[in-house]
Amino acid sequence: MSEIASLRPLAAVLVSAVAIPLIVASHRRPNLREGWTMLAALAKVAIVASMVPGVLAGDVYVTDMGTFVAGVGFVLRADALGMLFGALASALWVITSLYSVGYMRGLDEHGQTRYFASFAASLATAIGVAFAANLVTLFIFYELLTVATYPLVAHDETAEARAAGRKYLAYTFGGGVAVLTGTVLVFWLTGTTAFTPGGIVALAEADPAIARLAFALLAAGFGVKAALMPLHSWLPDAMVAPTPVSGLLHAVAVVKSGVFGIARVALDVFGPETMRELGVGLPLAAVAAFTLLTASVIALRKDNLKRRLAYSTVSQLSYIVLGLGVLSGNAIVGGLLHIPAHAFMKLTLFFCAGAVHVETHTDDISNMAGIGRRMPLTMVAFAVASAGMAGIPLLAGFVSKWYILIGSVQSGQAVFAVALLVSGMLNIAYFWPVVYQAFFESPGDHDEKPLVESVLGGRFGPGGSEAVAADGSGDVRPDGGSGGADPLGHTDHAHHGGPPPGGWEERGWRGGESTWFMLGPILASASGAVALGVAPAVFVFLRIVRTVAENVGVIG
Amino acid sequence: MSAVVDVLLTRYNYVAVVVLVAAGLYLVIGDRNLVKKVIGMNLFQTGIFLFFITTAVVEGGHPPVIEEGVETYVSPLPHVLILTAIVVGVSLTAVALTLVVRIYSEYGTLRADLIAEMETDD
Amino acid sequence: MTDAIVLAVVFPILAAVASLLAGLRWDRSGWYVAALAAVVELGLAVSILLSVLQGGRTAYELGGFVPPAGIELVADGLSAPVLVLVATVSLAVLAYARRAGPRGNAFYTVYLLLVAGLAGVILTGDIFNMYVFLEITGLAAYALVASGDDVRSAVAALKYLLLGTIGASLFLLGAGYAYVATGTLNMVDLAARFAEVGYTSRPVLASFGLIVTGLLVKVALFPVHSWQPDAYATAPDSVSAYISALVSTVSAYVVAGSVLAVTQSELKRMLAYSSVSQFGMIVAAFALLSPTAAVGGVVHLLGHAVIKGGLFAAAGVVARQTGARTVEEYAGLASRRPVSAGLVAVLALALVGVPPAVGFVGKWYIVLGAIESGAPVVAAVILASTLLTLAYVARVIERMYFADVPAVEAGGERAAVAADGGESTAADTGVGEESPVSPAMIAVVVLAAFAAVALGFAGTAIQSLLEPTLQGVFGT
Amino acid sequence: MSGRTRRPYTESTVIMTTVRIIAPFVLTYGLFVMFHGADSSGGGFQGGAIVAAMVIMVAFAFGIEPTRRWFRNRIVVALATGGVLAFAFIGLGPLLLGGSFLEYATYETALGWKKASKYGIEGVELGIGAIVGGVISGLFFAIAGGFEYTEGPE
Repeated sequence: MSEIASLRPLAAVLVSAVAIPLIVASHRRPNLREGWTMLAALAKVAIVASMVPGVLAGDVYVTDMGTFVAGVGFVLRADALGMLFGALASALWVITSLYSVGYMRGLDEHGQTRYFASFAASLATAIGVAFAANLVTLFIFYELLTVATYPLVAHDETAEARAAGRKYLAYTFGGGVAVLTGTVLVFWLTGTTAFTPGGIVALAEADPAIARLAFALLAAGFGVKAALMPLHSWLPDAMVAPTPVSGLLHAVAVVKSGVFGIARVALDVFGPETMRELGVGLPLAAVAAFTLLTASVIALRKDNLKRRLAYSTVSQLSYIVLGLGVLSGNAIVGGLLHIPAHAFMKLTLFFCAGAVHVETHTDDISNMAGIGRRMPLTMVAFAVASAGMAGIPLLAGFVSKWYILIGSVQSGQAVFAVALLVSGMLNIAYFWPVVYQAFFESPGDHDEKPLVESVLGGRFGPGGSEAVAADGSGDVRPDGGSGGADPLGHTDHAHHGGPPPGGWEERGWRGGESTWFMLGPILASASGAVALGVAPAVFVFLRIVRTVAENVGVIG
Repeated sequence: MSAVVDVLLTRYNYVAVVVLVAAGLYLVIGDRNLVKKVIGMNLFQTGIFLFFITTAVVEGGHPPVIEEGVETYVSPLPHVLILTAIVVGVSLTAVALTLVVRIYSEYGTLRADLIAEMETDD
Repeated sequence: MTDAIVLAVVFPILAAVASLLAGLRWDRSGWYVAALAAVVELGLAVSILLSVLQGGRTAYELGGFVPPAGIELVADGLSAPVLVLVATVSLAVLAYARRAGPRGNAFYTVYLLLVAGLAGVILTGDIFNMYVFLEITGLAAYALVASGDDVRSAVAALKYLLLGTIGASLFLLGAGYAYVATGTLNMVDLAARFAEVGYTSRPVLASFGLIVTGLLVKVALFPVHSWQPDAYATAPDSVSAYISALVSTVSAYVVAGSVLAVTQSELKRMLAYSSVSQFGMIVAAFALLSPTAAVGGVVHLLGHAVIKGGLFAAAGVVARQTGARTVEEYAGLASRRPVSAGLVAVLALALVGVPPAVGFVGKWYIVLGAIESGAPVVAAVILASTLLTLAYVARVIERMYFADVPAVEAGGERAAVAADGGESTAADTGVGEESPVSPAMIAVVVLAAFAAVALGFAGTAIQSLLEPTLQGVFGT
Repeated sequence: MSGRTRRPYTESTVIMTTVRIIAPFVLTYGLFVMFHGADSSGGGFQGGAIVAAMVIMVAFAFGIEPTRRWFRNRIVVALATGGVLAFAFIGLGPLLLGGSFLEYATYETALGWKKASKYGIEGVELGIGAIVGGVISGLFFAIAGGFEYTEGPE
């Protein structure tokens, strides 16, 4: 457990911050601008990856920049827990940047420079949140993350987007104020806010009433971004943002920073023993259980695909909080492992939703009957990811849910295990109709089976499918490059969505459905989800989670 | 009842201070005419000056100019302070009157409420 | 060198007279005299700060009289940084006023008198002397506010004058009672004598009450704050930038102002009400009587001066560039004027208290001090004020970045030049037809934005500077 | 100012003659008060006020415009700035000679002038007298000048 003073944590944070002026400077040449984003993303992954072996071996990289406020230093520390979130965010940023290029150019959105610059800024602050060494530095990056992501939420500049932006600001800054109060209380109680694995010792002796108040404030403050039930309603409204934003930020970076905050508070500020003494673990787990059940029920009734995914995120995040709240070794491991697991799966789902929106402008599930014909690869990835969400074995979701289940049973709180299983069933209930409709129904009448009707492997030559799209696109080039041919005439008016008059026209299985900019990331994240499920040990995430658990002294 | 009479008899000067200050404040706040407000401000300041001067009184004291054969002097400090305060008072009144003249030349009235209405109109 | 303390007060007066004399011969020389004087003043202020850093509290007796009798000028950990702030901001505003501000020599004479008055109030150790300098500052401020060319600034100046004089006279009466109770006017001596006389004796209580009410009126606390927003909003841009940053720095305001700020449509008036709220926090910080809260108060005092001065200057720049004065007219500003919009956004976020800008540091200390001295209500109010400030700041940022550009656009441009052209006197045409905004003005705003963030990291430096003074005050 | 010629301003002869007689006496009395600040009652401010009163009296008697032509703006500014400069330099003098600001005794010790503090104070009083006299009359002319019969502001 040796501390290595190195500039790498700071470099990891600053690399995308440095990219911002370059992105803004090259706003006239989109390709160069996207080049800067990709370069920054790859550089960030390289820096973070270079620290992973060291962290696994037990040492910690520290960049100390002197005292920021009396008694509190502005310190960045890449320890195991920080590495878990940092590695995840930087890795997925590479995939999301690729996807954003496809998405932005597919819809030729306005204000793309502002979009990419804010994206780089929000990643810089997300890594800052990951590597913060004390509550004050964490709070600084937590607030900057809100500021950096606000332009992304209000990107569409429509009245609805502005309202969502205002709501987002109000909720997250409100959470920020709660976190600040909690931090001040902790600083007042113990004289320090530095993260010490297993909790700050002085907190145990501190006066329990104020310690409970501090925990409640911190949990509520971070809970806003972790979308715990009473404070969650900003997340579905933030779906008005472009889909890559919903994907990376509202499934990975922003919401995970909230959950990560709760993990820091639970493991490194209060520590499991003090939480057990103060008896704050149970209410936290109770709120999480309530959230994951009610969010799944609400998700059932949502017709807009992205809103349904948003409520699914709200419920899945509570899996993690539940894992942390149950306070037993395996449950904590499960909760922490669910962070990467959920990230990969939810990212795939959002990417699929985005691809469907870009290609066919359909957002509502009721219009998506038989879309499997039009976008087979996307919908297969969607099916795989949603199976993982439900916790079907051999997929990422199952591994982390399994740990949480064992943990809650071992610690004698079986009621949470039941809640998890019920939520798993609800997951199936709201994902399966989407998948079934896509493949086993056709737009006209719902009993005709497109899968049976259109032969696997597609047909050859223009005359192949009799339902050639009547709207003049004519030459469906077999090489799959949809290129410039813009079948639906992208007029940017409201979501009329739905299949074209002649039903979904047939696109081959070899990616004819969308540009590879989008299909690549979808398949990459889907295969990531599968790989995490099939061989969790191979991936570095499980080992990081185990080191975290050992540091905290919960297991082994 | 005797306490009030006794205060009136022995400490009439402090009573005068209170009366002046109260009158001054009332004029500044109560009156609508701008010039009357400036007069009120002056009254208020004079009341305070009077307070300073009365505190400087020494029984049988001689005016604070050194002369042979005189021991007890009235304490000179409040007098000096009030000299400066009077200068400040005069300059404030001068600036206030200049502003009043300028406002009058623009709005044609000295009534503060009418001016407020006119201000909100244009 | 201790003479610097006296020179810091006397020199601006001399410069004011020099600018008046220069006015007789060259009619537009005022600005150069003022700029020179401000640079020298800054030099003096920095030398005083250095001498305080080495020698700790340095006192200077006027006329060689021993302190309790004579008037004493004192420079210590608290007054030296504030003096440096006064000098830097007056230099910055001069750069800003190079094109935006009024021209005549009389304006610069009054401006220098204001600097002299502020230096005097900061440095004086004698309570009556404080009254005199307070009045000098007041008088100069009334004249500056009245220098706006439309008559509404004259009405605002009169309202400001009446209330300011009442406040100062109450302060004088309080000083009188203090003198009666203890027989001395020197502040340090007063503190000791108050202890002897006993804090519960009637005149001492009366003096404390009167002094506090007098300063609160001058500070325009919530119940009596009507003069301040009018004075800010109607005064010409450079003057309001100066006043908001400086005169209010010397006195402080109450939190409820931010509620009023939200209802305002005109930007400068909104910023004025936000000053009412930000200074309320500083009053609360000092009222807590805990050393950490006092440090927080000073840090927030310095931080707010930089941020609010920068915001007013930026509002002035935007007004001259696009004629936009109300929040609605700021729609789509980011696409028209990206640089100014960016600056306004950075300064506004610093005002809300987003870390690591200086707004946050001050708040951190104040909240910590409030909790330490067991005043949860104050802590809650200060934390809530972050959200209140956010309410009116988010509105501006949203209008700038996410509202669509209004159709009539070109008209706004020319109107801006015409409206502001009128403000500067006829002699301006000699300058030739550059853009209405000089690079110096943008430089001032950029400097303010940079300082707002850089100061954030100077929190501990300010605290170490204040340590000796607080030791003396709180005896902790 | 409005350039049209107006018939010369004439006050009743009684006032004009009495003012012509007592004006010089008021001026000397003012100066007397101004000079006696140090060790006898008197002082710069009161003296200056009396001198300004004399100027205003003359203005009432002989008309504001003629008096303005005699007591032109240049004199007012010269009086005010001269007074401040006198005050400042008398005060700064001891600073150069090693004493502190306004410490007249150093003149005596350093330069050997007898009764330096008395003369120092009186010098300052004269400066103040000049300032007050100049400013008050200047103010009177400024207020009176701008708004005689003309409608608009200056």
